[in-house]
Amino acid sequence: MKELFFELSQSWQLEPLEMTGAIALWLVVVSAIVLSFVATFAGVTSWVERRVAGRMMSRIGPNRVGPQGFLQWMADGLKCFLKEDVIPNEVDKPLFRFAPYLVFTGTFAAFAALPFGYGIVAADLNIGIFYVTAITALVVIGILMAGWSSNNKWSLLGGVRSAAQIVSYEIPSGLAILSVVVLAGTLNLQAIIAGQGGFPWDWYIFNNPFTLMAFFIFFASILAEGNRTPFDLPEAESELVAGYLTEYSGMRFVFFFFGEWANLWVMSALITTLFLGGWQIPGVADLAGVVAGVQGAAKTLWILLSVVVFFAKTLVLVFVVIWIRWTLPRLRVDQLMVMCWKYFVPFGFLCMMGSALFVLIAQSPLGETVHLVVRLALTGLGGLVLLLFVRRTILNVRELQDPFYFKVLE
Amino acid sequence: MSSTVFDYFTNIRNAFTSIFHGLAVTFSYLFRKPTTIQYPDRIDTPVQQMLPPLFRGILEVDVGLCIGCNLCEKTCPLGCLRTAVVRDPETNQRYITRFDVDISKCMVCGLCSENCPTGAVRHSTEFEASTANMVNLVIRYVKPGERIPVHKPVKGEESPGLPQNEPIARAHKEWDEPPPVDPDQVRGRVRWKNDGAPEEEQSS
Amino acid sequence: MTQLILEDQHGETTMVNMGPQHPSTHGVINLRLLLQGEVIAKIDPIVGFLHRSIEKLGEMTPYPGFLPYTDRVDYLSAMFGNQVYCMAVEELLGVEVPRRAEYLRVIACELNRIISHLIAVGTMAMDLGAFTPFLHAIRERETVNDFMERICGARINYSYMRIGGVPRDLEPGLDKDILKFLDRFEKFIPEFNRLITGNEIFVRRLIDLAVIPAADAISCGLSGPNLRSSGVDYDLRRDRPYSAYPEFEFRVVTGEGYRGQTGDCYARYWVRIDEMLESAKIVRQALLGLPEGDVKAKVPRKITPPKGEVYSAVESSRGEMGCYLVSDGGEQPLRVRFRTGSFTAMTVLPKIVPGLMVADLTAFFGSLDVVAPEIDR
Amino acid sequence: MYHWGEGFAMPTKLDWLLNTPRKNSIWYLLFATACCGIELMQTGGPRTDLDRFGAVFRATPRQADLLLVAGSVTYKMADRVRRLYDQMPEPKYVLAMGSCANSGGLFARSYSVVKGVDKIIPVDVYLPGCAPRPEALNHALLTIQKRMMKDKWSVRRTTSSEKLL
Repeated sequence: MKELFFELSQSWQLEPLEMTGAIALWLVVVSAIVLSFVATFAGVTSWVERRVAGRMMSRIGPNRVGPQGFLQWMADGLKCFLKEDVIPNEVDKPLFRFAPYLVFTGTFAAFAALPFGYGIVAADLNIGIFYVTAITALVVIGILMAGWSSNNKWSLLGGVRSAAQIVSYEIPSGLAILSVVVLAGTLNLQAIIAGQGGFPWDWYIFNNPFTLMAFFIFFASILAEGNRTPFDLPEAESELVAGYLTEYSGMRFVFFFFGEWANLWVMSALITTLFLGGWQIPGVADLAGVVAGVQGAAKTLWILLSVVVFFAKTLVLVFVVIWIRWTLPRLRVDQLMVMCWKYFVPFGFLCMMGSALFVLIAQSPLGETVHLVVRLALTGLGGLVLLLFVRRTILNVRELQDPFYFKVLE
Repeated sequence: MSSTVFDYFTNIRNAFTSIFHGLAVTFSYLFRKPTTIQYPDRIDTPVQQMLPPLFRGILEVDVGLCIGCNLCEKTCPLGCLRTAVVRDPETNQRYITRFDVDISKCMVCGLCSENCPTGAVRHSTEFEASTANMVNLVIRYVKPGERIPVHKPVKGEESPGLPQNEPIARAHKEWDEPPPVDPDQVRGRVRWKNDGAPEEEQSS
Repeated sequence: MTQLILEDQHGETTMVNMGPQHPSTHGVINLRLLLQGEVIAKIDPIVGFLHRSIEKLGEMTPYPGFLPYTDRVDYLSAMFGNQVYCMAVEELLGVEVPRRAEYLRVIACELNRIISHLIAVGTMAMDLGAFTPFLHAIRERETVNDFMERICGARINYSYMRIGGVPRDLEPGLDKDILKFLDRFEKFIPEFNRLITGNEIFVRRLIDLAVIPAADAISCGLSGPNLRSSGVDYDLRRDRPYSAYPEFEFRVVTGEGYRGQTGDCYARYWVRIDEMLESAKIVRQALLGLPEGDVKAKVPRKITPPKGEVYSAVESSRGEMGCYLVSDGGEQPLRVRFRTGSFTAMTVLPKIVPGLMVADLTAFFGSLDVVAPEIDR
Repeated sequence: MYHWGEGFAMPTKLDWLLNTPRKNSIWYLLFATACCGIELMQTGGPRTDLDRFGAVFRATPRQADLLLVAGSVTYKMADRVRRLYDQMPEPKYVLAMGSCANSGGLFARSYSVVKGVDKIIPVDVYLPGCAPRPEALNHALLTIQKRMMKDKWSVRRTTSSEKLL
C-alpha cells in the first residue's frame, strides 16, 4: 500500500514541500480509514455482544432500532454525544478531559501494525509485536489518569487496580509471545504468520505442547490487559460502582467504550496472528509465491481471500471473548496477582524454554518426524476437546428443554 | 492459596474442567428458545388476556351493581376508594353520586373486592396505566353531577357482573393532556381525607 | 462518623461510603468502610434508609387491614410475613385453621422459599461478576411467579393468607402444573451448578471466606440458612413445629464445609441451593397428599381478639421471622413487633468484616442474603 | 424562549433526529429502594427484556438518562435521591414506579415516608401498581419514549428546581 503511494507520488515529480504535504495527506487518509473501521467495528461489536449475551441469558437483546436492532450502536453513540458533558467541580480538569483520548489512542495506534491480510498492513514494522505490546501499554496510563483525576474513591481504586493488573500481566503475555518468537525467529507480524501454515497442525498453537500452554497463558493475560471478565476488576460493577468510569458521562464515556471494543479486535487479531495461522489459507502452502505469480484481478482475489480468512478467525475469537465474559465470575484482586505470579509467570518461562528446546529437537535427525507426530497428536487433542464440548452442549439442551431450536435472529 | 504441589495442579485441572462446563451451559443456550414475551406489539394475544383471571390489576367498578353499602371504603386500609350516596327525600331512592378510585395509592391487596357483596368492585387484569399526569390516576366511575341509582339485588338471582378479562376504560391518557381544572386538587393530586365534609349525606 | 475520622490520623486509611445507592448492597443500606488499601479496617453499617414504620402502622390499622403490610416486611418472602401474622392473630382468637388451608399455606410458603433463595443465589453470582446465572435464576423465578399469580393473583406482594385460612382453593389443574415445574426445577439445579456453583473462580472466591463459627452465629442471634450453614442444626419447621410441617419428610440442611470450612460463604451458598431442593420435595408431598375440606375457618368480619399477648414464629427464608402482638381487646393491636432474620444478620458484620477486602465484602454480604426492609421495617 | 415559525420543516426533522437516539437508548440507573426493585430486576430479566428497547442499567448516575424511583423513599433517603438526580447529566427523566413513589401508597400514613417522590424531584411519568408487573414497567418505558419524542431542541427542559418551586 505504502509503496504504491510513494511510486505514485514520485511519478508526479513533487517538490520536497509538496512531498511533505503528500505524506501528511497519506497519514490522514490512512488514519481516517482505520478510524472509521474502528468506530464501526466497536459499534457493531457492542450490538453483537448484547445480542449474544441476550441469547445466553435466554432473552433477546436489542431488536428495535433498525433491522434486528442493528443500528442500536448508532443510537447509543449519538445519544451519548448529545448528553450533557458533566465535569464535576472537584476533578483535576486537564487530566480528566485528556484521559479518554489517551485510552483511545493506545488502542487505536495498535491498529497500525496489525496484519489484516497478506500485504494489508498500514505499517509493516520489523518489530511489529514489540510495537503493539508497547503502544497498548499507553492504555494503563489513561486509566490511571482517569481514576486519579476523577477525585472519587471508587475511581481511584479502579485505576490503581488497573495499573497493578495490566503491568503484571504484561510479563506472562510477553513470555508467551517470546515462545512464539523463538519458533518464528522474527518480531515481524507478517513474517510470524508466514512461518505458519493453513491447516491447524501447521499453526503455532499446535506446534508443540509448550506453545499450546503459551496460547492459554497469552489468551488469559491479554484478557486481563483488556480488562475483560473474568479480569474486569477495574470497572467491577458490583464492587466499585463503575470503577474508573464512575464520574464519566456522555462523550468521554463513549471514548472509553470505543477503546474497550476496539481493544477486543486488537486482542483477537494478535492471538490469530501469533497462534492461529493469521491469514494463511488452508491448502495454500506458499501464499507469497502464489500472489507473486499472478497478476491483476487474481492477485486482488487472493489477497481478499486472505483478508476473509483473517477476519473469520478473528471474529470467532471475538465471539469467544464475549462468551467468556458472560459466563465467568470475576477474580479477587489478590487472586489475580496470585494467578499471574504463581501460575502464569512460571509456566510462561517453561513455555519459552520448552519451545526453544523444541526448535533444537526439530532440527535433529529424527526431529522432522517427531515434530509431525507431536503436531498431529495435539491437533487431535484439540479436536477431541471440541467433540466433547459439542456432546456436552447437546446433553445440556436435551436435559432441560426438549426441542432443539436454532434461530440466530429473533 | 494452595499448600501442596498436588493442590497446585488440582487447581489448574479444576479451573479447566469447571470453565469447560460453564461454557458448555452458556453455549447451549444459543440453541434454545428465548423465553422473552415481546410485550407490546410482537405477541399474538395481549398480555391482559394471558393473565389468570385471578390477577389483581387495576381496580374496576361496575357502578350499576353497587348497592351503596360503603363496605369497600371502610375495608380499604388506605382509603383509596371514595364513595358518596345521597337519598332522595321524596322517593326514598338512594343514588350514588361519587365513586372514585385512586389507583396511584392502591396496593392491590384485594380486600375491597373480596368484601364487595355484589362483585361491583373487582380487580381487572389491566395494568397499563402509566401516565404523565397524576390526575389521570384517579378514575371517576361516576362523573361529577351524575346520579346513579343503587343496585337492588334480587334474591336467588346471580348478579350479572362484568365479563371476565374485559379491559376497563383506560386510565391512561396522552402524557401532555392539560390537567382538568378542579379546585378539589392540590398539586395535581386529589385531596382525600382533609377536604372537609362533603355536602352529600353519607350512607353509613 | 466523627469517631472514624479521629482514628484516621496518619492519613493511611480512606473512608468510603458504600451505599445507599450501590449495586451490591441489596437495597438501601449504607456501609461506611474504613479502607487500608483494599482491606477493610472497620465497618460501620448504617441502617434505617427504608424505615417505613410498618410496626407503627400496625397499631393504627384493624387486624385484617394490616395483612397487606406484612407482605412488605420482607418483600422477597411475603408469604412468611402473611403466615406469621395470621398465626399470631389466630392464636389470639383461638381459631383452628382447617387442614387443607394449612397444606395450601405450606405449598405457597415453600414455593416462596424457592424463589427467594433463587434471588439469593442469583444475586450472589452477580455480586461476584457473573451476570448470566442471575438471569437464569430469574427465568425460573418467573415460572413460580406465574404460579403465584394463579394461586393468589399477585407476583411479589401476595396478600394471600387470611385470618383463619386462605381465601380460596387452588385453581383446577394448577397442582399438575406445579408438579411439572418441580420436575424441571430438579434438573435446572444441576445445570445451574455446572454453570456457576462448581466454577473454580467462584469457589475460590468463596471458600474459607468470612467464616462465622457456630458460637458466634448463636451469640449474634443469626437464624435460618445463615445459622445452619455454621453447622447448627436448628430449624423451626422441625424443632418448633407449626402449620402442617410435622406431616412432611424433609432434611434440615446444615453446612458441612463442602470444600472449605463450615460456616464460610460457600457453605451459606450451598445451604440455600440444597434448601431449594428440600422445599421442592415438601411441595411435592403437600400437593400429592392434599386433604379435602374447607379452606377458611369461620371468623367474624370484625376481629376483636381478647386481651393478651402472643409471639408466633416461622422459619422464613431469611431465618426466624417472629411476630409479637399485644391486644387490648380493641379492633387494632396495641403493639405489633416483627423479629426478622436480616436485622440480626447485620450485627455480625462488624465482627467478621474487618480484614476482608472490598470484593470479599460484596461476596459476604451477598451470602448473608439480607433484604433492606427486613432490617429497617 | 424562541419558537420556529409554522411551515418551517427543520425543527421537527431535527427534533426527530435528536430524539430518536435518545428514546432508543434509555440507560436507567440501577437504583432500587424497595419491593418494586425486584420487579425492576425481573423486567430486565428474560421474560420482559428491557434490552429490546435499548434500555440497560448503569450503576452510576453519571451515565444514566432515566431515574427509576422503584419503591418508597423515606425522609432519610430523600436527599440521597435528590443528589442522585442532580448528578445525572441532562437530558434526564424520572419515572415514579409503584404506589409508594407516586403518592406514598400504603405508607402514606407513616411518619417516615415521603408522600410521593414528586415532592423531591420532578417526575415525568407515574406508574401505578404495587408492585407493577414487568409489562407495566415496559409500558411506562414506552410512555417515556413518547414523552421524549415531544421534546423540542430549541426549548430547554424545565429542570428540577424550576418545576418544583
